[in-house]
Amino acid sequence: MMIREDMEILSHELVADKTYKMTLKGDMPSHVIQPGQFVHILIDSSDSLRRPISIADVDLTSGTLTILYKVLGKGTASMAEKPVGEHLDVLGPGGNGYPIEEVSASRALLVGGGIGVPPLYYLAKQLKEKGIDVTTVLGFQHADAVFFEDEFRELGEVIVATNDGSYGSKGFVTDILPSLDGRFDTYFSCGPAVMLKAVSETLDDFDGYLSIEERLGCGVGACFACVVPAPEGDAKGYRKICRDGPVFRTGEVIL
Amino acid sequence: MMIREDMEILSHELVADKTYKMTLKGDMPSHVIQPGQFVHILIDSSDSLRRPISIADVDLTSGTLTILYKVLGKGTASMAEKPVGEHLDVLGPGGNGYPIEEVSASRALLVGGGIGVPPLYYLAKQLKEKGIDVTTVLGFQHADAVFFEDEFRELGEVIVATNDGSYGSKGFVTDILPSLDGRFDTYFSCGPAVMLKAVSETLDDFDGYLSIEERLGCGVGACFACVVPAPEGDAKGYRKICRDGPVFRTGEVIL
Amino acid sequence: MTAMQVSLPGLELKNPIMPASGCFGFGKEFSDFYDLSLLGAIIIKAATGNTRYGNPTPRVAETSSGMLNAIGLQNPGVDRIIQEELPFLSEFDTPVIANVAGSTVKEYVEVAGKISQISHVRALELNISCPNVKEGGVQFGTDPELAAEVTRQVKQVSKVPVYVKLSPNVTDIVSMAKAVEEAGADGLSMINTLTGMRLDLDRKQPIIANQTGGLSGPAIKPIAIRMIYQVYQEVDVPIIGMGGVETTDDVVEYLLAGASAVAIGSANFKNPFICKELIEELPAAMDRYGFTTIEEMIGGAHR
Amino acid sequence: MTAMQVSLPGLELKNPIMPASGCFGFGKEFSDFYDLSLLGAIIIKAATGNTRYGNPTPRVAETSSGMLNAIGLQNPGVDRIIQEELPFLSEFDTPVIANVAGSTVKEYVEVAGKISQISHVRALELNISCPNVKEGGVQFGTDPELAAEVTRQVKQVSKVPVYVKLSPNVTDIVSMAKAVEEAGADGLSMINTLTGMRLDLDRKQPIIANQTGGLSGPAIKPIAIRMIYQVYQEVDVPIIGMGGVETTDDVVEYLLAGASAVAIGSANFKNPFICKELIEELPAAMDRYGFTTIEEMIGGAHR
Ligand SMILES: Cc1cc2nc3c(=O)[nH]c(=O)nc-3n(C[C@H](O)[C@H](O)[C@H](O)COP(=O)(O)OP(=O)(O)OC[C@H]3O[C@@H](n4cnc5c(N)ncnc54)[C@H](O)[C@@H]3O)c2cc1C
Ligand SMILES: Cc1cc2nc3c(=O)[nH]c(=O)nc-3n(C[C@H](O)[C@H](O)[C@H](O)COP(=O)(O)OP(=O)(O)OC[C@H]3O[C@@H](n4cnc5c(N)ncnc54)[C@H](O)[C@@H]3O)c2cc1C
Ligand SMILES: Cc1cc2nc3c(=O)[nH]c(=O)nc-3n(C[C@H](O)[C@H](O)[C@H](O)COP(=O)(O)O)c2cc1C
Ligand SMILES: Cc1cc2nc3c(=O)[nH]c(=O)nc-3n(C[C@H](O)[C@H](O)[C@H](O)COP(=O)(O)O)c2cc1C
Ligand code: FES
Ligand code: FES
Repeated sequence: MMIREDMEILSHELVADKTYKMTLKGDMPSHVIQPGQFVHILIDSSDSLRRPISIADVDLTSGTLTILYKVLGKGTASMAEKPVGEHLDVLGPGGNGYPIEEVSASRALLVGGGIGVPPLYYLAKQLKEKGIDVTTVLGFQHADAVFFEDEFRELGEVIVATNDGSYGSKGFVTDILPSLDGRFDTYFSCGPAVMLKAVSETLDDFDGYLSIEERLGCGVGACFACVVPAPEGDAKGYRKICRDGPVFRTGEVIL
Repeated sequence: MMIREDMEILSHELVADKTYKMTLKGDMPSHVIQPGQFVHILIDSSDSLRRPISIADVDLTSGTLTILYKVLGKGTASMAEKPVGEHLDVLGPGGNGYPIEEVSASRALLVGGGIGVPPLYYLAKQLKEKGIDVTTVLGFQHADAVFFEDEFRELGEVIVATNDGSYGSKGFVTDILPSLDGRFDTYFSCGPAVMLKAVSETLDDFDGYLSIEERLGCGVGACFACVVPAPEGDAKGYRKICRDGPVFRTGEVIL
Repeated sequence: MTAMQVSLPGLELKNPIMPASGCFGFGKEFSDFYDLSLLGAIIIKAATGNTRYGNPTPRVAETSSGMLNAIGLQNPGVDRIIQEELPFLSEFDTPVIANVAGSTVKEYVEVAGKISQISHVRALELNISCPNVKEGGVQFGTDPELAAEVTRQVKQVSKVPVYVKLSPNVTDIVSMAKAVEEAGADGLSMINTLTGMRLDLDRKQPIIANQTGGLSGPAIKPIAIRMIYQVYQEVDVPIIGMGGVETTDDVVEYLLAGASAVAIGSANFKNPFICKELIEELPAAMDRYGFTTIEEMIGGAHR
Repeated sequence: MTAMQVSLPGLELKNPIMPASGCFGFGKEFSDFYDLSLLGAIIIKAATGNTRYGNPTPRVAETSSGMLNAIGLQNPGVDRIIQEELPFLSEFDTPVIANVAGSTVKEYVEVAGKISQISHVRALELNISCPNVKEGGVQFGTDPELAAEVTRQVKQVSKVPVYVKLSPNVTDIVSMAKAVEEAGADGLSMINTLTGMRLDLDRKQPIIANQTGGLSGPAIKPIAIRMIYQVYQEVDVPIIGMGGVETTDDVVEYLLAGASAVAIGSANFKNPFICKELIEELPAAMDRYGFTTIEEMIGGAHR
């Protein structure tokens, strides 16, 4: 069940180029069901829309959840200025995440691009806990944008690619994938639309899960702002990213 | 000359019912020419209009000016929440105040009502410095609303009236005025429109100065939001409160 | 009759607060947040004759004190709405107002005829003002004769009172209101969104895939208040007011301007509890401004 | 030709930024804040045939991300403007655009004939869109035929190019634009304010004494951008864009939508230095979005 609460900012730090990590304390963590779910944040009361940010980690003991976000526009720029101790109006947890309970594979590949990396972290931890082997491929634009490499490394092998080759191997995450052939049975991906499309095409022999972004309105399934078309023949014809997603099984929606 | 600057809030306290006193530090004080001038404050950057507040005192040594304001609507409510140390975007000093340099009288009567009292304080100090005798009549709605009585008392005699009689004498300032007959040669008044009208009618044997309020737009004389009609026969036909006023000689404008 | 009650054609409202069409789906999602029986009424998302998939995404963008949307009337069609969505709302003690849209008069009539037969649908809201679809919708809302025509024909088939939802994108709102009143409208609903646009400066293209979208939120409230104030003086049917309502002060302003009830749209996105909170806080606001009943407040600025 | 220059009929602008009519008086007050020669142009307050005292006060009210005004065209009349106000502006190296208003076509023609003869008045802005006066003003701006007629007659007497300022309070902005273009307008100026209202909840009356006022500020920007985008596709004359400009991003958005220059109105009240600051910051904004000249940006969203 989604709740709305004022969560306290417990920590807030720059972890890479324009990329911040924030931990928030409240009741919300106990409501999180799956990795890949998101929180919908009203950054300033004068904003008209909330901003969706993926849950990157959950700590039930301390009652905190972690998010990572990149400063892109007005809202995220304002969020970057919030001091520790202040409260944020958070609605969540929203959507359907990665259905780890269903995963029967024993070796998982995680493919994350840019600010799509965060939700894969909580996923990796959960997979690891289930005894599933995790290999992670992370793509960033350049060396300064890289974050969470070490965190993923504690959970399995990590390969990093940067577009300009300033860190790790040069190129896109899809350039790495062929070399991993035979090392996984299923995959999980999150990142920009072009990357998801390329990944799902490269890995079209596999079933996997993709987390998709779109501009949200309500974030709760009521406004139809966030629909993505389903393949021909689907009874409903569409899916809502905020409610049915943001995570979809490959083939469930048209990218 | 008017300037625009971010002034630091040095102190901020509740002095009466919904009435706050704030001191602001910056270059502004050195630009103040007359008591009765005002500052035009952008309380929040998302506001569309600034709020005009009279200068209640100036301290050139410490580079501070004092304002007093009453919480009425959105802007003043938000101002009340500003902590010491924060900065306010202030434009000023605006308008023409009380022309103390012109005053030849030796005994002045000051008549203030409610949140019209503040500018009279800096005026009283200036008059006193010029050796002019000051008697002050202050009107408030009720006992809780009274402020600055002691401050004025240091400068001369003070008589307080409250509408409900909960403090001082019961009634309006105009009820007091007859008893002061012969004790002043000129008067200065600031307060709600109805009070100013009543005061100027009661004292129609005297020349005096009235400070008038109206909703302002620009606050610098450019938009014509704040005009008040001048008497028949006046060449211009109107005065701008923000530039020609807020202080006018009796008879200069139609109340 | 309690202080909060309002009686309108077809609608006995326990309070004057209801969610606006398109901002509350068919209620299901919000029933997770609070009991929908608290609401004065529920205006459901637009129904058309057949399934519509709406516009491409992005469909929303934020603006100063407002937002743009171009959903494009996505809905499963009137038959499936009746079968799949409306039964859920019969569980609540709250009248449903069905928002009806179409590309042709025939489609409006078909949808109205079907949906007005459902027992808990107590009124129709004729959406002649949707700016986000290529055909139908807004042209009915900008031409008084077309607006009157669709109203007249829908009135003939509807089993329940018909409220016509006016578009603010017109030169003369009063003549639109009078035209539909004369054609038999039982009430008006005002306003729908204003057509707007925002550009993505990096892509140098409109943010909204449909290019234009409907502007809603506090930004448009002064326009809505003006239109309701003007129309209230010239028509005798009641008005459901909307546009940027976020606080009980906004509710009071709409009622004083001439609205008999108030719908809340985009504010549900900022705060999914908004309708419930406004209902709870309204008595205090009535008190603040010296009113003891809602009925007293309606049109209060005209006295 | 520098990167910031723009050439428009009658106007060689050193940059595309100018204050909007009615928000900058006749310049004098703002000359205390900065050198007016920095400005691309100056649009002065509306001139009418005779002295007008305007509407009763209050004349302004704040709204969410905007403000209402109902000044009512207060001005000393064209003759005194020419004698008392315009000489001051001849000191600056900045073209003046004179905003012309009237109650009758005859009055527009009289004012235009007189003021267009002043040497530093390089263009007229025909204000057929003022919503705040009982007669004249807005009805010329909502009827394409009246708009064309006043444009045609003013063109016959004006010594300088004529920009017609369009009202957004219309159903079809494109047909208004086309009508005045056909009647000889050299350019368009868009948009004037939207008619709005705010109520004082304590007094239960409109805050503005005139009841309605014109809504300006960031709230209306999406409407202005939409209208400019639509009109740019259908007319060949240049557009001066305005409505809620507060940042260089806003300036870029207007240019991309199709404006050739941008006027700043209400923002001068928030920050009297706004025009100067935007001029200084504009090169950085051009850089940010990959442009080297203003000319390149104009209509950039249509390519
Ligand atoms: C399910 C989901 C999970 C997300 N998780 C993360 C995350 O973990 N970390 C992170 O940095 N970002 C994440 N995003 C993207 C993030 O929501 C946007 O970057 C952010 O909303 C931009 O807001 P802004 O105010 O800075 O930009 P502005 O452009 O000022 O925003 C204006 C409006 O557009 C929306 N918007 C703009 N860009 C996007 C976008 N790419 N996706 C969705 N809405 C957008 C905003 O939400 C807002 O409503 C996620 C998006 C979705 C849909
Ligand atoms: C020259 C001058 C000097 C003033 N000096 C003082 C002072 O020293 N102390 C003090 O408490 N008040 C003073 N006022 C009144 C003060 O400006 C208003 O009370 C204040 O602006 C209300 O703002 P708000 O945001 O609380 O009200 P809101 O109603 O939310 O304000 C909305 C808009 O209306 C304007 N407004 C509302 N009420 C008034 C009013 N009575 N007069 C002018 N504008 C108004 C606001 O400035 C704002 O633009 C003065 C006014 C003027 C013109
Ligand atoms: C996302 C969204 C979808 C909407 N869909 C509809 C609709 O289907 N039918 C309709 O008549 N109005 C629709 N509207 C308009 C609203 O019902 C309402 O008239 C408008 O948004 C103004 O109210 P607000 O400012 O409170 O949002 C929609 C508005 C939004 C924001
Ligand atoms: C106080 C005020 C006075 C105005 N007076 C005039 C005027 O005399 N003539 C005119 O054509 N427009 C007038 N306008 C409209 C502005 O020129 C401009 O078109 C409008 O305000 C939108 O721009 P903005 O949002 O930047 O203010 C006035 C606007 C304001 C706020
Ligand atoms: S954002 Fe409203 S339905 Fe998904
Ligand atoms: S407030 Fe603009 S002229 Fe006085």
